[in-house]
Amino acid sequence: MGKAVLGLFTYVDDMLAAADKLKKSGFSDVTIFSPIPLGHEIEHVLGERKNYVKYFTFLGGFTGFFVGTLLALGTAALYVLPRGGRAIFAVTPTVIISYETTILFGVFFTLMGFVLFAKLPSYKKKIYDPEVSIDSFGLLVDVSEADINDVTKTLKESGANEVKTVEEK
Amino acid sequence: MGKFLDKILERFKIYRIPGYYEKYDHKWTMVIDLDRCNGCEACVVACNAENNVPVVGKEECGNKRTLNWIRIERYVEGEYPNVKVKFIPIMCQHCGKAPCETACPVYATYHNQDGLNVQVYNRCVGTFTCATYCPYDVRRFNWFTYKRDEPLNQQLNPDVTVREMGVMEKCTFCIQRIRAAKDRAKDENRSIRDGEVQPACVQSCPTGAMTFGDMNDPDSKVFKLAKSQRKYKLLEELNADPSVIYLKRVMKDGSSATHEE
Amino acid sequence: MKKVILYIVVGVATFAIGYNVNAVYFSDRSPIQPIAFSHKIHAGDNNIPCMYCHIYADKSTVAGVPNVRKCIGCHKIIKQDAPEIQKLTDYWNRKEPIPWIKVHNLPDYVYFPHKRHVKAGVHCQTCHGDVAKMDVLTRVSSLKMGWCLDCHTNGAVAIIGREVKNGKDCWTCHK
Amino acid sequence: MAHQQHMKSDISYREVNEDVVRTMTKSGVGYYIALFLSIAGVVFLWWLPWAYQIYTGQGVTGLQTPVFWGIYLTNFIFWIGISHSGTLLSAILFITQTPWRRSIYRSAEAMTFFSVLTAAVFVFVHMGRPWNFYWTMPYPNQRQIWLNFQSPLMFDVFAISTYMTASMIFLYFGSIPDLAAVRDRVTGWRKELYGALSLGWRGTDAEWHWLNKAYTFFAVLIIPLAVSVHSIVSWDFALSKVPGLNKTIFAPYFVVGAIYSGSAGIVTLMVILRKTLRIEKYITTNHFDKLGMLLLVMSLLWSYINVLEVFTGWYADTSFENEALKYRMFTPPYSYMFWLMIFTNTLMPLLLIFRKLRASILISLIVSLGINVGMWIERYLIITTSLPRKFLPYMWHDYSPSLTEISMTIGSFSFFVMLFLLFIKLWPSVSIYEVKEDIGIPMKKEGH
Amino acid sequence: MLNRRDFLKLVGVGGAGAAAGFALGEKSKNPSAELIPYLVPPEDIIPGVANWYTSVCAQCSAGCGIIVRVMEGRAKKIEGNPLHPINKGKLCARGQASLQALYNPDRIKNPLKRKGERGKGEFQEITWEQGIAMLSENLSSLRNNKRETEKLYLLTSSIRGHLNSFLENFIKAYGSSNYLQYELFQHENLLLANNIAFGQDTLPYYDIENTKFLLSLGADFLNTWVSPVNYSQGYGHMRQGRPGIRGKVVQIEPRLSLTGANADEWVPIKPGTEGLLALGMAYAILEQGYYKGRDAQEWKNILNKYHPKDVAVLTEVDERRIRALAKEFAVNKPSLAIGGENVASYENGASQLIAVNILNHLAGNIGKNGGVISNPKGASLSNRRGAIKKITAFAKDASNGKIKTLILYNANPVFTTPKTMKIEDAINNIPFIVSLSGSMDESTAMADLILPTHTPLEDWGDDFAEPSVGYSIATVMQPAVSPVFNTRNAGDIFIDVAEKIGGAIKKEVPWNSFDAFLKDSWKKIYDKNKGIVIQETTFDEFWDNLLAKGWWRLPDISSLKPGHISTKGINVYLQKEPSKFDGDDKNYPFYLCLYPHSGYLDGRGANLPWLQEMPDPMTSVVWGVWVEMNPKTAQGMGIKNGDMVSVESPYGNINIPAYLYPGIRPDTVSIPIGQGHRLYGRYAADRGVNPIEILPFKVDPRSGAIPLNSTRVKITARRDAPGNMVKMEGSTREFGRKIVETVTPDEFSKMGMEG
Repeated sequence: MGKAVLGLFTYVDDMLAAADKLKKSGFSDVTIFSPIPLGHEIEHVLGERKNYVKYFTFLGGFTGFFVGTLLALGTAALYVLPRGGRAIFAVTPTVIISYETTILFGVFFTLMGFVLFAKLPSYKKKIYDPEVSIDSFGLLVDVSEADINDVTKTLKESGANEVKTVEEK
Repeated sequence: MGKFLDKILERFKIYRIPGYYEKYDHKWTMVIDLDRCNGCEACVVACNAENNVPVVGKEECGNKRTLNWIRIERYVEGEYPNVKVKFIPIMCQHCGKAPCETACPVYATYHNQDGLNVQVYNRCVGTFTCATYCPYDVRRFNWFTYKRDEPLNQQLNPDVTVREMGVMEKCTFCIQRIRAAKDRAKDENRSIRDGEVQPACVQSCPTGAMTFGDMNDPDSKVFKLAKSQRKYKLLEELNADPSVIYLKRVMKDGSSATHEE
Repeated sequence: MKKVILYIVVGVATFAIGYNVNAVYFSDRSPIQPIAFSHKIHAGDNNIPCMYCHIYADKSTVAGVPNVRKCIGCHKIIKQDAPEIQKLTDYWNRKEPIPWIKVHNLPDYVYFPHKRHVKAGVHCQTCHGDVAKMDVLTRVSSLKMGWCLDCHTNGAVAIIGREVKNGKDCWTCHK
Repeated sequence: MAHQQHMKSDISYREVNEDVVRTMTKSGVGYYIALFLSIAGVVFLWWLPWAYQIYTGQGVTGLQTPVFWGIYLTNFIFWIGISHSGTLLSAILFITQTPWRRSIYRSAEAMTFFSVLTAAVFVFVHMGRPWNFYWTMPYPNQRQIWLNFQSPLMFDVFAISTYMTASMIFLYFGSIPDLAAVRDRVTGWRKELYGALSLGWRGTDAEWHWLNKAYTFFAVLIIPLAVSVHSIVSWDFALSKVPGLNKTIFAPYFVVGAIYSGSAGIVTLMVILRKTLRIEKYITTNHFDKLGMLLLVMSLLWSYINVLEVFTGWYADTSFENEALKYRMFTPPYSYMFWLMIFTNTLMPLLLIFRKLRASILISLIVSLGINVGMWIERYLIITTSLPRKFLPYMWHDYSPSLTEISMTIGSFSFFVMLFLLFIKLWPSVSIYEVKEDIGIPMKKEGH
Repeated sequence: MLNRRDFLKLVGVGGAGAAAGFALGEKSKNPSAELIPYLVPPEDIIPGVANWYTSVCAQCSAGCGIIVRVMEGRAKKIEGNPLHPINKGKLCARGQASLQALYNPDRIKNPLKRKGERGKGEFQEITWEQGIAMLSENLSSLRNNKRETEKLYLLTSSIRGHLNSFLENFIKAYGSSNYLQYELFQHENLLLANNIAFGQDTLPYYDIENTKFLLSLGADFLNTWVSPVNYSQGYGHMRQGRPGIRGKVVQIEPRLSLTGANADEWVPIKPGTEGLLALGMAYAILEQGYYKGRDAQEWKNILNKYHPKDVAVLTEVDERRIRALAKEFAVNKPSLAIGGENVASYENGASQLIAVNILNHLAGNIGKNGGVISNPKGASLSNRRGAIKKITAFAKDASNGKIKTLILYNANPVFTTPKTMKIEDAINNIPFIVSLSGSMDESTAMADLILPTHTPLEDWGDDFAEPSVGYSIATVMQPAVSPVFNTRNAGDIFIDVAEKIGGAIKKEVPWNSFDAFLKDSWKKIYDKNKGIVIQETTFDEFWDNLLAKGWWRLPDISSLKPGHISTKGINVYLQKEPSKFDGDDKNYPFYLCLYPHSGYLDGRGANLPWLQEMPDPMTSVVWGVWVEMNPKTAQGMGIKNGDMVSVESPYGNINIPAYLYPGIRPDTVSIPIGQGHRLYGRYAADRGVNPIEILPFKVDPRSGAIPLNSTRVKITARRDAPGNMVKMEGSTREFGRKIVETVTPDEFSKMGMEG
């Protein structure tokens, strides 16, 4: 049940400056809300984020490939019905099935990765201001009771239109 | 689980190479001597009677939706008076490398242990792919539920199912007769004799143009006939490896048909 | 949203339950016959062999249901005053065949020769169950394709001591 | 500014939100009339005839021996083709960071999804026993029998279901932030709906980060998928032995054709959308200019392959090729269709060489409509002129579609329109956050 | 979490789901079927196992033996009887389709009495007792009043078995002599020609099997002519049955028939000059000295009018070709010339067929293997000699009111005679008409009383095949299935009638049923031949074996072996000029040649759906009729394939779709016979036209045959009517695809035995 301070900015550079400042003064728990993806602008301030999703994608593709191959070859072995004089275990058509399942599972796993990392869906009430889906950039700082004023001040100084103190549930 | 995998591996050994099907129990084959065939269409009616092929009526004939499993194609060469007419009965060729079999997504058509290309009507979902892939245009589709006027339905052969609307059907080489012959042979504890199985068309053919037998049996009549120099397979260049072997018609070229001394 | 999901889940679950209840408890497995014929009395208590009545079982695809004359042949003497036998006599007197309801009904596209199975050494009881204990004949097998395949793959070894040749070939059983 | 401007730069962020929400909440009588008509079209032109067909049998179509494929398959390929550019364009342009994609890709992706859906329905329309459709799905069953994974149709099943799933996820994914934005600005049932749909999106830096990464991977996965889908669809034909169908060029031909028709589809759609939704601000002539260039390139590519097909056929000079080509090019009524197709797909797009014409919305509309008609004809011709000229001349029979088939074809367009009409009301049809990106990041100091 | 309302909703959803699931479960159950046991099991029947019964095919006059596959009392399939010497296990399309005659939905199911006006087709069902009573009352009144027994006419189709002698017996006993048999194709001219040439009016056995050179003049022997199954077998053997030897076939006819299509050469001769060509060839043979007989010079004198040069002009066949054919015919021994239906159907058909006989004689083919082998006379019990001559008399009698009662049995003269003969009006004059027929054909529809008869598959009977295969054959017909409808055997009807009339007639017909009579007749044969050719010790054993085998070789009554045609008097019968065609060639530019359709023959097969749907071998047309025209001619007139044209003879016109047929002379058009039924069941009625209608009423004075090729016609395109021809072919050309591959005879002979 900590407290947090949310500052709403009009300009990104203001917000980033504020974030930078806060970070430097030791507030590590900084969340930025924005209506658009900010990408590398944020990375300057908050540091680079690792891309774990790609492992999921890879794993998914890998799994998919095997599932597809197993499905195509394995089920052919379960009920042997020769067709077209071709080998029951034919590689060429299996590749196509595996290809598709590779992608399918890749997509699924990527989705899983996203869901896992972005912690979505989450319908719990969280700190949020609808303005950030329009044109405000929010800066949320977890603070202890003592630092509220400091942070508020810093934010205001950096150009925030509005600063509120909110309680985290 | 281990046993299961062993089984799969064992199958893998057998079926990984194409050509395994050549080791089958039988390889039913038909030899059609085009020099004997006179195009009389007795085979067509025989097939209709044996295989419960419905009559579709004039309008549907006009829509080219007859369901005859065998047809006699007629080709004309030359102009009057040097006209040459050639007949060829065409039914399912029971291809060893059948294009239709690979096309079916649900295994409704496949190659069985007798070297037959068989159609499992009840499995068919009607994607039409097999018929489109068939180079010989021998597959027939049940466009409707065909009614047989009472009491014509009393003629229906109980050994052959009446196909439902929406399924593909085709010549089976009268598989019910093969089955009956096998049944007899099993009762008598012997193998099937050559000539014991005769599909309806072969049985009826007045000129004896058609011969049916097991190609895996070197003493069979078809085996001997297939050694003829006149043998050819229809559209052989497509490499579908048909089980129907045609013997070429002996005929003068269309151009020199009349005036020779 | 949650409620909708709940409704869907409940709906699907009850659907499945309904389907299965019907399949299991209201099955067509033991229909009511025009005459309450008891296999228990005939095959069980009196030890009449199956093929005494079902005479075609080793000759034809069908096992054959006994003709009315055969029934009356015995029942002219035996228990002729029992009410069910009266029904039989009535049919015979009216020269009407008895409209039995099929318990083991296979679709038209299935080729099932009793003959081959009997000759291979499959006992009647393997598929028809212990008929000798049934007062009302009940179908004990599903008669579904998977059930057939159980024997036609590996199960046959236990029953007839060998595997079925081409047992999984579609056209072994389909027509 | 780092990139070229594609719309008026004086649009504010708030205006974007308002505009998009307006398209979703405010609808005139015209909309409801259109919706009603399209639903009526679906019911009366598609579903009722379909029910009739299922009840009576495939005999109600014009199909016959040996032309077992007709308009249904034409529609199937056509809709799959239309689907192509949505996702493919969106994904390719996303990866190459092309900015003009941003205001059009959402509807393009929706178009993809809906047309794949329409196409998928045609698979079942085309089936002889559609009630057994589940036999084509791989699942363990009591019959112990699986599926023939060597069948091109099985490839189809996998490709199309994958494609449908992927494009649905792709569409949904890109929309999450927008759904959140809409959620914040609506009330009532909408609020609840978008609240659920937006998954609790808040727009935090972490969410944006993972969305971006995942989205990139979707894009990467979808490009080869889209290519494979239409290749596989082409293999339905190319894997047969039928002259006129058994062509190695078919896979690229179909892919190119798909992108071509899809792009044209986008152009048509954009013209209609920008007018009806009054979003001219976001979709400008600049977009049409760019799409026009794309159309031009695809047109040339398509024509090239088309010429190749005829040319190799002609040069091979086998009876099989010759008769199929002769039938297609010189036998009425197919010859009319063929030359119409050449006109609409090869000649007319040449207009787009000129920048002025490219920027003209009317010209764009005409050309794109023409291309769509032409592409439909192309698919129709591929099927209906090859199958009637198979190997055995005795079995050469012509095909003409029946009323049921034509009605269902029109019905499928209704279906598509219906889905789209519902879409524009239920979904932000212009990507809010990407348009904002396009407007630029608000900075205090100019010249970032 | 859940309030009450939600809970109720949930219950509702659950209930609905369960109900739907239950309903689906109900739906997916097997439909319950009944299992009906036999009351008393029939002997020898195992359900699920087929029984085969021998019988005889009655679809044409060939008399092939058949076996009928019967399962659970229903006929499933007809095949040729493998033991039968005529068809040796084979059967043509018509024979196999006769199953549908048995199970035809349009069979007459009960005895019928005319209700409305005659010919309107309004009938009411009556019982057999009523029907028999009606007939016997009529017959007794005819007999009792003024003894008008001669005014009873019995007109049947061609019957050759014991039924024939039975009917003869009955009619005689009744006191009438008017029992006639009529069919369109009765080979009257051929019989006459053989009688004149060889002094024996039987159809010979053509040993096609062993011949090396077959010259067929208008004989479509592979399709419809006389005994097609037998000839087809011979043909197959002739072509490929003898290693190293392949017989050659030359077909001479104006319109390429199915046989012509299979021939090595086709000579498109001018219609009506075939006999001249034969005589020209005969002359060429004499000239070359191939004929070694002592009367060579006499023949030469007789035939010197037929110098190939002159014949060439008339026949429009090149002289060199005539000579080449003659040489081939004479050199390749054994050779065989057949004169077929097309030749017999000319006005002077008999003369032309005599010419063919002379040609055979001069080439030395008579009585030789591979040539013409005579059939012993007397095996046949047929009553048909000169029957067609009688039908004209019949028509005259009828219109003169000389007929009081007419009994028709399976005969359909209304359909098979030209309109100009006005037989319909003639029959309409008859006060009482009874038809014993299984189906409602045009003649039956005119009846006052219809007594439906069995089809051959339900019936007892027998048949004496003609032509046979060099010895006499009897084939028995036994009921393979119990009657499908309330029908009876024709013999049984007469027995019942005799019973009712009583008196002398009953004495002449003392049997209880026709099968008793049949068995009795066979008992006589058995008694006569017991120990000679019959090995069986008891009649029952013989009868059982007979039924099992299906046929029996009768002892030959005569063993005449004609080998010689005398030159004496033959002069009179020689063809002097091309056959005449009615209509002048200005107004009517085309010869009209009719031929029997391969499925319907003379129209009797038109009610069988299998035959209707069987593509015609030469045109692939189904469910209809067409006129064949040379494409060049048609092009000149702007007629396309399938266009409606009007075919007009001096005697009427018909509208018919055109089929452009490259195998026909430009000056000839051809129409198949068989369609154009007004009635005859749902499958036959109102399909196409009957070309016989526009023929002139002519009869060959000697044989009585109705010439089918006897008029010229005019063709005009009918732009107003849409063509309704349905053909199954796509293209008839191969486009170089080598679908039917061929080898030339030279290549083939090089292959030797391996070919």
